[in-house]
Amino acid sequence: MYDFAYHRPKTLADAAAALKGKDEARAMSGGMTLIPTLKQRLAKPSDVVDLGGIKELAGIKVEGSGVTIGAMTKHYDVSVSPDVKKTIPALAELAAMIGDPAVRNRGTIGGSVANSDPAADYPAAVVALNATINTNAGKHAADGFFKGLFETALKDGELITSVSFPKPEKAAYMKFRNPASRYAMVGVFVAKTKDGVRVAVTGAGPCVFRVKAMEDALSKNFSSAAIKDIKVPSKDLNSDIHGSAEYRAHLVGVMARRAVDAANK
Amino acid sequence: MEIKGEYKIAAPRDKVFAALNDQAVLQACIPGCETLEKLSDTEMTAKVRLRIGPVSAAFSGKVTLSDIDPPNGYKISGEGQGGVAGFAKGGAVVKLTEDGGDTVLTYDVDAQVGGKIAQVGARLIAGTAKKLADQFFGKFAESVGAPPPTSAA
Amino acid sequence: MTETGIGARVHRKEDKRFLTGTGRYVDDLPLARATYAYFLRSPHAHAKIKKIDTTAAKAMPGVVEIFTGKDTADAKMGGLICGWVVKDKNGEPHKAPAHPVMALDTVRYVGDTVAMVVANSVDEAKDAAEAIKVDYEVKPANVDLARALDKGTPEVHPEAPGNLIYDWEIGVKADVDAAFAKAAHVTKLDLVNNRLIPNAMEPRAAAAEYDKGTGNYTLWSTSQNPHVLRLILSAFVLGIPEHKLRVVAPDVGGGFGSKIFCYNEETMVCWAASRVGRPIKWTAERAESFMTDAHGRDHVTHAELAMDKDGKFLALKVETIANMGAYLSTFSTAVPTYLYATLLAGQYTTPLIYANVKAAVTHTAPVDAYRGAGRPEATFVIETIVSKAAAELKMDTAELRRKNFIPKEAFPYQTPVALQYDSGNYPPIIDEAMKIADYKGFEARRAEAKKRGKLRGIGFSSYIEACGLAPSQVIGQLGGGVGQWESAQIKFNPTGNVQVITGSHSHGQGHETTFAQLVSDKLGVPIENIEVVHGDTSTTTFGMGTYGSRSLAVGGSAIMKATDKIIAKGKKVAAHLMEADVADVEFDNGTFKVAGTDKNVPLAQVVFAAYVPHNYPLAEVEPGMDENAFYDPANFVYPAGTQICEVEIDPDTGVVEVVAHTAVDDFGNIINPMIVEGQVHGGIVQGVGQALHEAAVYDKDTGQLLSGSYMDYRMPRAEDVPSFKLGYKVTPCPHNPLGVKGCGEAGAIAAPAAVMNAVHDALAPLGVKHVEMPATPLNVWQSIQGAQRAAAE
Amino acid sequence: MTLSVAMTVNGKAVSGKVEARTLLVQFLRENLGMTGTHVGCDTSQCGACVVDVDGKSIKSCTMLAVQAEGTKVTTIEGLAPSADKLHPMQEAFRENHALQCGFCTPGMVMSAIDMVKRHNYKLDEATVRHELEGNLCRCTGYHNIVKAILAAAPAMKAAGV
Repeated sequence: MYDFAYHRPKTLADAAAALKGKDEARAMSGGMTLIPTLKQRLAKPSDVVDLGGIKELAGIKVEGSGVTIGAMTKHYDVSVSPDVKKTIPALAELAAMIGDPAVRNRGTIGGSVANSDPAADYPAAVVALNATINTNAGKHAADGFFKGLFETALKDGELITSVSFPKPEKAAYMKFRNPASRYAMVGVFVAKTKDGVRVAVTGAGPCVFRVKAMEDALSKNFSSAAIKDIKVPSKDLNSDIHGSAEYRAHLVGVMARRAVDAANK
Repeated sequence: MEIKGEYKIAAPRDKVFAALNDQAVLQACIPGCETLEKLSDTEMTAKVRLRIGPVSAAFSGKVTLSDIDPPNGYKISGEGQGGVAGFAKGGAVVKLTEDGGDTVLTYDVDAQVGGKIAQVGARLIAGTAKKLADQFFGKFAESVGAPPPTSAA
Repeated sequence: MTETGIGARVHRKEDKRFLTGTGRYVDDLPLARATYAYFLRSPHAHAKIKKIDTTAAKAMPGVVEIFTGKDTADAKMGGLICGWVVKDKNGEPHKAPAHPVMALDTVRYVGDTVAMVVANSVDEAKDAAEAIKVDYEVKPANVDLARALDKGTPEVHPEAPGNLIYDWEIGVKADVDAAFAKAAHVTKLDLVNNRLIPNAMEPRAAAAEYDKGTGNYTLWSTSQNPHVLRLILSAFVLGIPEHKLRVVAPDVGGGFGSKIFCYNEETMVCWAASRVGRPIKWTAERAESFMTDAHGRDHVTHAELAMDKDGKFLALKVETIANMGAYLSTFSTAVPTYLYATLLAGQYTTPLIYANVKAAVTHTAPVDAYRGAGRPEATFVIETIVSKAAAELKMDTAELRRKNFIPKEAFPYQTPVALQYDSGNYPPIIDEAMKIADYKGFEARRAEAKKRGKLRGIGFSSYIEACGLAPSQVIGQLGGGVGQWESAQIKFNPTGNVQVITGSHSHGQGHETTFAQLVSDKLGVPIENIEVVHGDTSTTTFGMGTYGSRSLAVGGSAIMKATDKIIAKGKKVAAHLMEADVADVEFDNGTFKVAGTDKNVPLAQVVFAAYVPHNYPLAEVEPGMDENAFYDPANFVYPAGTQICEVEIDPDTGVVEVVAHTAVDDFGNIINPMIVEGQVHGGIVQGVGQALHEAAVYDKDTGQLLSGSYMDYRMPRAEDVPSFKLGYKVTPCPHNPLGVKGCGEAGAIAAPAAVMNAVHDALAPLGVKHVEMPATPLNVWQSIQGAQRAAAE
Repeated sequence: MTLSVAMTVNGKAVSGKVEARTLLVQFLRENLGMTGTHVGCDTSQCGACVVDVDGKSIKSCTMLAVQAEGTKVTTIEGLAPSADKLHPMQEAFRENHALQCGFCTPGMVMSAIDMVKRHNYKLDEATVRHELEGNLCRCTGYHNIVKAILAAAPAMKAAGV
């Protein structure tokens, strides 16, 4: 690892100030991606701004019918939160599937959403549940937030403060793990809300994406049978030694059907 | 891995071909290109800084134009050393065909990476290569096809 | 049997330090004024080094010294050696390309060493390594084993034209062909034995210190065989006289073969320590382990089995291409020949066997012995083809095996491939395994799984292993460069406690307990008063180390010999003390007795008398109680067993789940069942790993290692396996004093075929003919798709 | 960037100078000489480095030493209540032969203790196997590790730890 200047601001404003104007400064939330990257010397930040000291960023609140989860809330805390379990059990289940216990004790929702790793789990929930991403600069709707491989709508210096998830009628997440890394090779989050059904897929493409054909079919008939013949094209899907694009496309169908069945249980 | 793509550009073929050979255009379109210096009509040295999520690596290397067949196309190749990150090299065969007053650009990229990025980032290689190819050709198509060419470079 | 003697489940003496964080591995050693080494490695699979410029790097902060291949050449350092000469078909020794300690003008695999930076900290060494400018001329690489020997494939070494190291055979091809001509049925099989990366959890490490005053070197290394390492470094590589080099292998965190070999990093650390005048420490990062630890397996094989109309095996024919990687690692040449083809008889009476093995060099990491070393590859060929034959003949898979087993009365049994099995009784093993696995109930379980949408399959694997390589004379005739004996010393202290000094090395196998049990049992000394000492060339007698499941059969037998000498000497002393005739003195459970009387003297008193010889037969017996023994076995030992695996496959995703796994083994007599079971468990999981998960994947064009971290190399996890069901049958080894056989590799040898046979059984209803290892979800899904496409056509 | 860091490790106040980039595991091993915590990989997957920070198991190779400022850290060296008595989890590992080479063992034991507590001393085999997803062992085949953890859960409850 290259050395860097370390900052541990106590407020969001101080964090933003520490990042401002520094092209090679990095914000660190849980550090579960950043630290391994730095260990490999695959980045050389001038400054690392540790968001761990900002109290206002952690915590889970029930707001209206949904939940708002502070950006620095750990995956473990989401997975066991009675509020999350009661409001959106699928979200607690998703959090429990990330990494491993020690990773869940450090990794955060804000970090996961801001990073937009193509194989991260949270983006699927954010998109399927049509969550709102709250930042120090305003709000982002879920659609359009994830723009590509490690790319989001966040501007330089913009930090996620929390993510607000409306309560769905039914929802479930099914994850097919990359056999080695345990990241999502294909993860499908299905949510049925009063505004319709949303199906979000992670792991399969450059970033999370929705499957319109499935959403339409499920909006008419929320059962796995309704989507059994819908095939996701494999063009532009990820391919590596663990899964070809064709295999991933196939798994999207399998995981989507299983998610619908789980949501209906 | 191989990546193919196609863009329709609202500009005549000669103009598109000229832009493909315009160092300033290339510099503006190569993702993360910090410097591009001409050694000859077909050889340039380049410094490129790529930031893909948590990874940030500076590559230095060269860009070569070959199989030049005006105005039908050419091959643009690049190879760079990214220090501890490893190396990347790739080439794109670019073909231009006329479509009325417009030009259809097709590309066929072959890319290789090696060293640490290949060893620990295998899952991201294909996606990254595709993203960079899309960025380059997308930006190129946009800059050449963009109506008033006041700031084409 | 006493509570701590032979056969008892004694808790391990070594556990306390490991459980309290007080074990001492190489990286844990504090070394005053240490410097740190970092090795710059090639990012290319094949390139010419046009120039290396270290000028800027040498000026970096904290840099002590930088060495390149040129420095080692200037110092006339020898290359790394391959210690086993295999003669090819024509009697010619194998091609032996040079293996420089650091690359001279060519790099031959991703990870090949280009420069060594020594600095005051690891980070400074890495910073400097980044500043070394290497000008490479990248060349096409030879990566795909199946094509490695084809014309036009890029050549790895000029000394090995066409990339061929040897073309070796065993058996008479004409006889085998004649048998095939008469066969009623022939089963044919093409398979790949996938390349594995050993992944001991402790990465390799080395630290070295040079004492200018005495000229002595000390090398701490993660070695399975410190004496052999010292011998190689002294005689072939560094030229440091053996007595001036001390090699210490302290606590070592697993080896599985990968820590047998002499590697360049430990060589360089040792060599450079005297040049920089300070200790040097190096610990591999996991990424380096992936790139540079010797890999395992990697065969491409075609096999054919000829049978008569009743399913009796008539002949077996095997053609294998074995990957050596870019350089010949220490014992690489022996693995696909003497440790592979000689095992192709398996447990069967196949009268004629012919095997042809071609070893190829490629632009990949060196390949050498990995848990089982050749024997898993042989078992996989035999046990896969036997199961395939049973399916083709529509015969019960166990029945076909039973029909061809070597009968009990046939032992000692001479196979057609050189080995003579000393003992065994195979039918009761498979019977017991089938009972434990509830073979009878399988079809009901299959039907029940089907209701849940799962495909259930069952697979058998009846393996034989030859371990405890021996005897030295035979190994020498076969080209092995070292002896295959083991040493032991039993050293009593005056107060009656014992140090048992062994030339073998424990890196997880529990020698400190098992060997103490032997001595406690034999000499009646309480186990807590026995300390097993190993791993340090300056405190132990020359020994061969630990590999090939040899420690107990060979090392334990040496200990038995040494205890015999202690008892013999003790009898003389006791006879004197009891004023009796030596011939009348008996030894039992720690006490010397005069037969037929109640006269006795405890061993401790005899020992004390030996060190304080005030009343002692000094005229006939030397003082002291310290005996040395070397034991060279008469033959290999031949453990055998049957594993039965049950899998369930999700046809929608291709995921294979191991739902039950049974292993019944004949390891001869068992000293500590708890430790033996642990060895079997670990071995099975490595075998399951090979069958379902693990693969070292190189990009076939570029030679880049794509499975170079735990992000992509799929290690077995706890969730991947069930708890295992084990059983034993015992036929004691007739030629060693303990009647023991080896148990360390058995699990890994048998499991891959058991698992894959179960996978094939499960997928048979879908028309899938063959799935290549590892049967990953992708691989299984693609196989199902392929079968469905074929059915549709 | 050199920083001062202070924390409590195994009940003792410790402090030292570190670089910003110093990992917690490096601080433990190199500054404090507590080499019981091991490093088995560089991608945060093997779990050999797991320690407890403020009651949560974490991978000490994926946390900066400065991030542990003011925390209470427990490592494998801090578990045994006395020189001749082991923690019930350590004892169960010994009793059930749940270790061979011992390299993954410290992380395995730390994760196991955390697991037992999170599950309120009630575990079954499937849960244990699932919960071990962040710890790799190459020797034991996990069989005896699972057995040990299942045995340790009631023993830990009985011992009130």
